[in-house]
Amino acid sequence: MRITCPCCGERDYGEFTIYGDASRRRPHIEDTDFETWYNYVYIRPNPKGRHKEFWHHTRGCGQWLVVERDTVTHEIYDVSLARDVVTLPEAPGAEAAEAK
Amino acid sequence: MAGSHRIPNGGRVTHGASASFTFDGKTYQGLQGDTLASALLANGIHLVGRSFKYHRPRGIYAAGAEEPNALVGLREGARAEPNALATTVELYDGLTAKSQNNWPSLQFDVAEVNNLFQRFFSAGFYYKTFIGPFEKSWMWYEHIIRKAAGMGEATTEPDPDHYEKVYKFCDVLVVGSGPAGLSAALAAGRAGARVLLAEQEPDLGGALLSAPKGSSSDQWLSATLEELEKLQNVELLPRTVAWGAYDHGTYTLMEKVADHKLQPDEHEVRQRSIVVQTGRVVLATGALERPIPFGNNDRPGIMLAGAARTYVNRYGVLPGKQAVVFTNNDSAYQSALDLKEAGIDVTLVDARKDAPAQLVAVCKSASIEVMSGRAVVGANGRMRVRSADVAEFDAKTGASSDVVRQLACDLLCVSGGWNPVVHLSSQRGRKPEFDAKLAAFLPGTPPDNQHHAGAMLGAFSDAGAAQSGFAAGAEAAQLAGAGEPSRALATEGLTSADWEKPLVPIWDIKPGEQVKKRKRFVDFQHDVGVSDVELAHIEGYVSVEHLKRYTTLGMAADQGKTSNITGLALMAELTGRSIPETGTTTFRPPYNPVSFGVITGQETGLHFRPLRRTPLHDWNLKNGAEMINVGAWQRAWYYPQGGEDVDAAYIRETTQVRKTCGMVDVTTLGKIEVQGPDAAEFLNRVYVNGWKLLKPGRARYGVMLRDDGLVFDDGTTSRLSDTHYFMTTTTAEAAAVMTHLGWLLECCWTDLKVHVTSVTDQYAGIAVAGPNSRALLQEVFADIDFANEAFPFMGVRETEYKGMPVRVFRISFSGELAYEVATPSGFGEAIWEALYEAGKGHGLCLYGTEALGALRIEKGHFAGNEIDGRTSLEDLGLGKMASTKKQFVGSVMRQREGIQDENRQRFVGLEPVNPEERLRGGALLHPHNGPHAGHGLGHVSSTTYSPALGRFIGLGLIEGGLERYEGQLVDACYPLKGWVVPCKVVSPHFYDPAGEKQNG
Amino acid sequence: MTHYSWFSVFTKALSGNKGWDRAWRDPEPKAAYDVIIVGGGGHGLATAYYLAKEHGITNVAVLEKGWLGGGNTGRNTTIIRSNYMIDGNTYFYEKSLQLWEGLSKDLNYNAMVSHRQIYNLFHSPSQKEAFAKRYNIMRSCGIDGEILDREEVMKELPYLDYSPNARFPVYGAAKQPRAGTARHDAVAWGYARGADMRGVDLIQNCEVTAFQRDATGAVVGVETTRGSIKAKKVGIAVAGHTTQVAEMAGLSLPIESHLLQAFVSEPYKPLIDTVITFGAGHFYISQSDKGGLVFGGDLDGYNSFAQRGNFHLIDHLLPEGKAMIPCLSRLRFQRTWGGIMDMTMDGSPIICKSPVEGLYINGGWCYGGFKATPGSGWCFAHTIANDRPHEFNAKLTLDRFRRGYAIDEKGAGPMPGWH
Amino acid sequence: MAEIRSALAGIYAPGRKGAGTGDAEVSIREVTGRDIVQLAAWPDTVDGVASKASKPVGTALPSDMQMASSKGKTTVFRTTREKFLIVCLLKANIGEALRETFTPEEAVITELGHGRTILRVAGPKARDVLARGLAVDLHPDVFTPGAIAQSNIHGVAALCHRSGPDQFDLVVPRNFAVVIYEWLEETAAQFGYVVEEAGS
Ligand SMILES: Cc1cc2nc3c(=O)[nH]c(=O)nc-3n(C[C@H](O)[C@H](O)[C@H](O)COP(=O)(O)OP(=O)(O)OC[C@H]3O[C@@H](n4cnc5c(N)ncnc54)[C@H](O)[C@@H]3O)c2cc1C
Ligand SMILES: NC(=O)c1ccc[n+]([C@@H]2O[C@H](COP(=O)([O-])OP(=O)(O)OC[C@H]3O[C@@H](n4cnc5c(N)ncnc54)[C@H](O)[C@@H]3O)[C@@H](O)[C@H]2O)c1
Ligand SMILES: Cc1cc2nc3c(=O)[nH]c(=O)nc-3n(C[C@H](O)[C@H](O)[C@H](O)COP(=O)(O)O)c2cc1C
Ligand SMILES: [Zn+2]
Repeated sequence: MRITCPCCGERDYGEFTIYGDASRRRPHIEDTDFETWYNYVYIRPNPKGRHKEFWHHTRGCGQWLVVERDTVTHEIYDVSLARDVVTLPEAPGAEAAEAK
Repeated sequence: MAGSHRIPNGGRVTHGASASFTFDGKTYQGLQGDTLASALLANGIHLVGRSFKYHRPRGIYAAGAEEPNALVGLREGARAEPNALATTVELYDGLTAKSQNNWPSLQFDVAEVNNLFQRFFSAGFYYKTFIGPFEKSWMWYEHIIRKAAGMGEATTEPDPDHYEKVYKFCDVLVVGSGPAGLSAALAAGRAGARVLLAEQEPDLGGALLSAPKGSSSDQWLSATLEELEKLQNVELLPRTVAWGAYDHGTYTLMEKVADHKLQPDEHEVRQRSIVVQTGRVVLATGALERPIPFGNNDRPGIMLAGAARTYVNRYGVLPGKQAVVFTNNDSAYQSALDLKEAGIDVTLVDARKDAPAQLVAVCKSASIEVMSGRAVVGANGRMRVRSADVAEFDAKTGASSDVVRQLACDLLCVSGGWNPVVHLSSQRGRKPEFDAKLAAFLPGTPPDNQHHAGAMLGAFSDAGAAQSGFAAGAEAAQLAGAGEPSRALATEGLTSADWEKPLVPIWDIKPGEQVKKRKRFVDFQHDVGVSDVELAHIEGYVSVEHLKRYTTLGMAADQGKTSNITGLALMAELTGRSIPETGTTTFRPPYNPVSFGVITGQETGLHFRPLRRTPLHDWNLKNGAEMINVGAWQRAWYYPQGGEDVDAAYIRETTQVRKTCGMVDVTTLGKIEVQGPDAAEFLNRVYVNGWKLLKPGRARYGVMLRDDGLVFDDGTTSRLSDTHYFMTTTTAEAAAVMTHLGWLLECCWTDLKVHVTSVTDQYAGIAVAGPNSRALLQEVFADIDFANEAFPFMGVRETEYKGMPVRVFRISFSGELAYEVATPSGFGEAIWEALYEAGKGHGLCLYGTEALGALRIEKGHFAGNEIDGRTSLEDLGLGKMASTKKQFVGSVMRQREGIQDENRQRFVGLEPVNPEERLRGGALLHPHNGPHAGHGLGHVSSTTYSPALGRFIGLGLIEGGLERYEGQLVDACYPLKGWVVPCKVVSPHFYDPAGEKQNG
Repeated sequence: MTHYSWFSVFTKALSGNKGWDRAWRDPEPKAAYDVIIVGGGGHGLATAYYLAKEHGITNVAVLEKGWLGGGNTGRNTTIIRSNYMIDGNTYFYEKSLQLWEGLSKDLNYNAMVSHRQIYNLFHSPSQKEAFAKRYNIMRSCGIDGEILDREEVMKELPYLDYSPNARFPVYGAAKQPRAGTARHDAVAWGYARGADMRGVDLIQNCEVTAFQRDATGAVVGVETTRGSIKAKKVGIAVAGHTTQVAEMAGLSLPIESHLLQAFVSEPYKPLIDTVITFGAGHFYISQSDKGGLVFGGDLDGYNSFAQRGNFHLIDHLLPEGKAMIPCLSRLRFQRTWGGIMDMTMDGSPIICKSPVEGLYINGGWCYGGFKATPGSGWCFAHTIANDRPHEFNAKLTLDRFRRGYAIDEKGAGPMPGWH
Repeated sequence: MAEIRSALAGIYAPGRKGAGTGDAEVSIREVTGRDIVQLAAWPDTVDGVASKASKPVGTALPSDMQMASSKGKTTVFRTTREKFLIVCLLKANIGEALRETFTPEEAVITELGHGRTILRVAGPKARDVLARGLAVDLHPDVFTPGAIAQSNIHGVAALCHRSGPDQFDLVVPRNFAVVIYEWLEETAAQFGYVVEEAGS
């Protein structure tokens, strides 16, 4: 398998380490809701098909990527620097506050 | 002459360059250019081995990698190589080979009795037998069965040869060097693409090499090779098999660099693993001839028609004097004619009623008798075919008559049609598609970056193959970004004759009523016959996958190259399903078997995994340290004096540290620079305790949790400036922590401005511990005031020693007054030596990891044995450390009932009731005086002899911890050795619990 | 149905091997069953077998989307053992090993259960302590186990690398004598034949595509590629596809699907009489009765449903084999393949009633489910028949993750690819 | 300045070795006397930092992660989008200069000179040697002079810089330097090689 790091170019996947599903967003550090954390820590979508995942270019530039890959064909659709695509969660209560 | 059956000056071998070799201890002569198989045939030897299950005599059946029978034991001693294919072993002077799977000899093999009982040893018979009488009876039978199974014998000696791996990159990879492959390489080469061509054989040319020497195709071949060799952008790799096709254009190749020599030259590898990354691939892997099952179709002297032709034309060998050629298609006529031309008597038996008229006429004029509408229904002879039983045959119904003629022969050639070599396409998950006209599976639409050409697509003429190859090569080059071929393909010299008459598919020759029933083999190597397929059918193992596994069809080392298609076609016939409905089994890497050695390459011996050395490694070795592996590192375990063993040494070292002082290499601890405006906030989130108030120049102990709320790692982190922290981690988790921090910063908290950089390689770490450490450091680093008030516990100071920067941390793992010195790695040895020299006046000793462990156990510090990924803060007695004023990684999940459960096992100290009695790590804690059953109350995690206490002590985890068990007796049980050591549960802080020493 | 024995083999052979019965029937699915098991791997087949044998429930169908035993049951490295230390696993796997011991006789099908021992090599004193703990727990729970020092290992496994060239010298080994291997296909076929004999319908080429639910949300049947079928209870045992099938019932499980490769060498005369695991990496090996060296290692490293591995793993794994057993160098592997592993967040399995009424879950086997086959079928049958777990699988619940009672043998935490 | 002990001090052995006797086709040399400093900016400051740093560094900083910028004995690699690795002569004291130039709000500076060893592999067969451990296309049309790749070499994470037409500089972690050096010697043996005196 080959992954094209946006910075280093195309490399063998042995240079990279997968760090799991990237479709979930890490809850805000101040979020203390148990369900939110339980789902985040233990439940992953595990799709048969397109899958977004974090990969670390461990033996290359050391940067973190979000790779969109097919879990059946292993085809890679997209690779981005994680920094560019992850979005931050809102602080807990922010939504509620806004609603009020 | 090199062999009695050699055609004078015949073939493409080098006459005059003779090579002597032995087979089963007897010496023979062959020629350079021979394979072991051709050299054996040149000496009139057909019988070369015994079959897997029935121990039937077997000969040479093919002329290439598809050979199912001629497996031999090659070379001797440490270089012994079992199961070598005689048909692909290049002959060299001094070659030694022996036959396999027979006792006492190849000629007389006792186990051939199995053959007499073969109908009892039918497919899957072992599933129905050897069941009783007792529950474990199989253990007894297995012993005997295993001995009988297996083929060649492996050496148990280490391999003296070397291997390597090389990475190659190209635009177009061409696999196969027949007319199709060469033309593909030519097209891509002429288009300016970077081309690699891999051919498993030593010579390039593929099927062209099987044409008679001097054929018109020879000119085409030499002109083509000449041009290819001149092209700078084309690399030709003979002796190189492409064995695997992987995701995204990765192809794995194996080059036999020195297998054709007695042994590799100096500095030469035996084999080379080539990992190719390519833009496009042209597969031109040709087609393999397939057998036809008839009675005793496995006897020595029976071979594929194309193989016989190859032996005659390429190797100049007469595989017999009197041949019968049995075919269902046109291709075997060429073989018949070439055999005849070489002086072999030939009779041709064509199963088709309407044999191709023109070819028949040519045969006639060459005095070859052609019998059409006939089939060979059985072969006679045991060690060598003697005659063929021929019967009338109706290809439509498959019915055959009584034997109408018995043709004497010592060579029986068979052609059942051609199976395109679709492996590398199918490995990519593309199911092959059945072509009814050819009665063969074609590769189907090429998967991902592949192109297919030549006989692999059913193009069976030389010119047709070349044209399809050229077109594929041109297209591949273009898609890879190169231009167009500078010139078109010339096919002068290549024949373009296609088959005159279509083949009639024949999967089995069922003998007529009156004909002797003899086993008809489908898979020679695994002794699978038509009757086994029938049995599988009767018993309901009708899916091809069940058929394969129940009968082991296609599961031998040849992976069914000659047998798979026939087997599944037979099952299709039996079930009444079509062949495409029945389908093939899955093609998997490798195409040919591949050695462990070649994949291992240079990653062997001490280079198996990279060894990590601290800057003090050389010094430690020079000064007699015993080293120990710790992850990738080697660390000083202990420094023996006068023949001490580890126990004596660590007790002495530990004692000395507590008495005066000692010094240990702690470079392996993970070291991470945490820098940036948000560094304090970041640490506050990753550690359970607070970090914002820590002042520059101070250090603090911290613990990190995983997301699930269990302890991840711990260490001391110092604040060097407002925005700069220096973190240390445990040796074991250093990389994991670094990765985790990076992930949090780059994938989660992208709003934090923090950089983490591993500086484990940048600094050497030296710990100096013991009551004299202050005086020693004061002497060496005179600029720093080491007085307790000036430089308190958890303080950090910087200075220089003779121009070398040094950072001193007052931290302690041993419970003693202690310091850690960090200095840039290149100065590590100099600083260490300065301390060592000065230390002589302070009673300094060197200590290793064993004493380091003893000291921390005495002090009651937990380490990797306790932080094993299952412990919580509370388990380690650190519940109070967790800040309640902030959230941190794991703060929510650690609240779960299972993590807070009071019955969890918690960290305690253990004292054997008898202080002399040794505690062992890994012992279980059970109630005192029993019962000693079940999972126990806990376990002993770390143990040592404590010189300070004059007794053995231990650390452990026990249900409910000190609260429940303090002062009580439990038994540390080690049922593996029957040891039971009663101990008292005590506080883990054995040594200086108030911390007066480290703080004083 | 013919009883298998030397006698039957002999007599049938005399009549040209024509008189054998089918090992199992090929029935059309009925409209309704008491119990449907989704997945015709070892676990599904064993469950059906024990439902019939132990609980008298015979109106059962096993629905298999492909061919029986074609999932991980047909592609694993066949190691059976019961050397687990965490409560919840220990007795469960031991129960399974005990069932293995009598399996061939019980099934009247030779599953070639070979108690050829397993050696877990260790390469440092601290690794030794970790193994000592594990094996002491086993012994304390009545399970066999031994610990050997380097000299003892040298005697028993003379072909390992004891030279000064060894990067990670062998320090010793833990050994379970009753551990070993079994013939994987025979296990599936034996259970299939046994279940079929007791009336269970084994339906191949029948993929479950949805669940039928009643008004309360309870599962009352399945939709399949061969029509809809009603059932009072549905158990799923689909290994790598567990999350896919559970999703059809609206359940999200703490499981990810990963790829594991396995390898077989050319056949050789007996070289390795036992099962050996390398402690300085992730390599294990045994030799099949046919002579092939069967070996494997770590996951390929990423989520996958492909049953097709990659080269990097091979490149990383084979050096481990040679490091452990130098004489493997000149031997050759002849086939590689892959399976889809149902990896849980703690590396331990799940056998329980699901939160959805009528639906039962058996999954999360990671790479250790072959050895569990008899025990898993036995416990799953018990759970389905009685609507509550047996003591052996009482801790293998789904809610242990939520509640914080992970059964984490490795201590790797909630990273499914790391177990 | 105190002497820096090379990670290879224990095993480095100059001389002509390996196959053949004539001119060796590969040379290996440890490049010493270099300082290595990491300059790490933030996403919103990196452009400004890059241009501002060119003065103290003495050369423009690369905009491309796959191409180094060099001037004299100073070479700069861009190792991530926000990080630069500056390799220059020891006496340049570049770390100090950078710390004076930038506040932590702009960029942070980390000393790495002792943590890396630089090995120069040169000669007509240098590429063939590296191709045996480095899974990167080193074809001169693709990996042109100046190109860099951070990758694995014989199992060690390292940086490879084509510092000349037939010359590659490997920047390897110090604690693995011996492994790489041993591997280079073993691999180059088939071509014949010379280990040159270490030097600047
Ligand atoms: C390479 C490898 C090595 C291994 N080594 C070992 C080992 O040494 N020891 C050990 O104990 N374990 C090992 N394992 C694990 C072991 O193989 C599995 O855990 C075990 O076989 C799982 O059995 P099962 O019956 O649950 O699953 P499977 O055998 O996979 O059966 C599940 C079945 O469900 C079917 N299915 C899926 N979806 C549907 C649907 N929608 N409808 C109908 N049917 C469906 C599948 O087709 C499949 O046949 C290994 C696994 C692999 C891949
Ligand atoms: N007369 C017939 O009916 C008939 C039938 C079949 C083939 N042929 C002949 O076959 C030729 C077809 O040409 P072609 O080029 O397609 O096939 P070819 O058989 O000439 O060449 C294929 C080559 O690929 C090599 N190869 C196969 N798999 C390989 C692998 N994995 N790695 C490395 N090498 C591998 C083989 O060793 C062989 O040399 C023509 O000469 C044609 O006459 C004729
Ligand atoms: C224990 C075991 C032993 C095997 N031995 C062989 C063997 O000797 N020859 C062979 O070709 N395949 C062998 N296989 C592999 C199968 O051919 C096949 O690859 C595997 O069952 C996966 O199926 P698939 O490749 O059809 O997907 C073996 C598989 C297992 C699990
Ligand atoms: Zn990268």
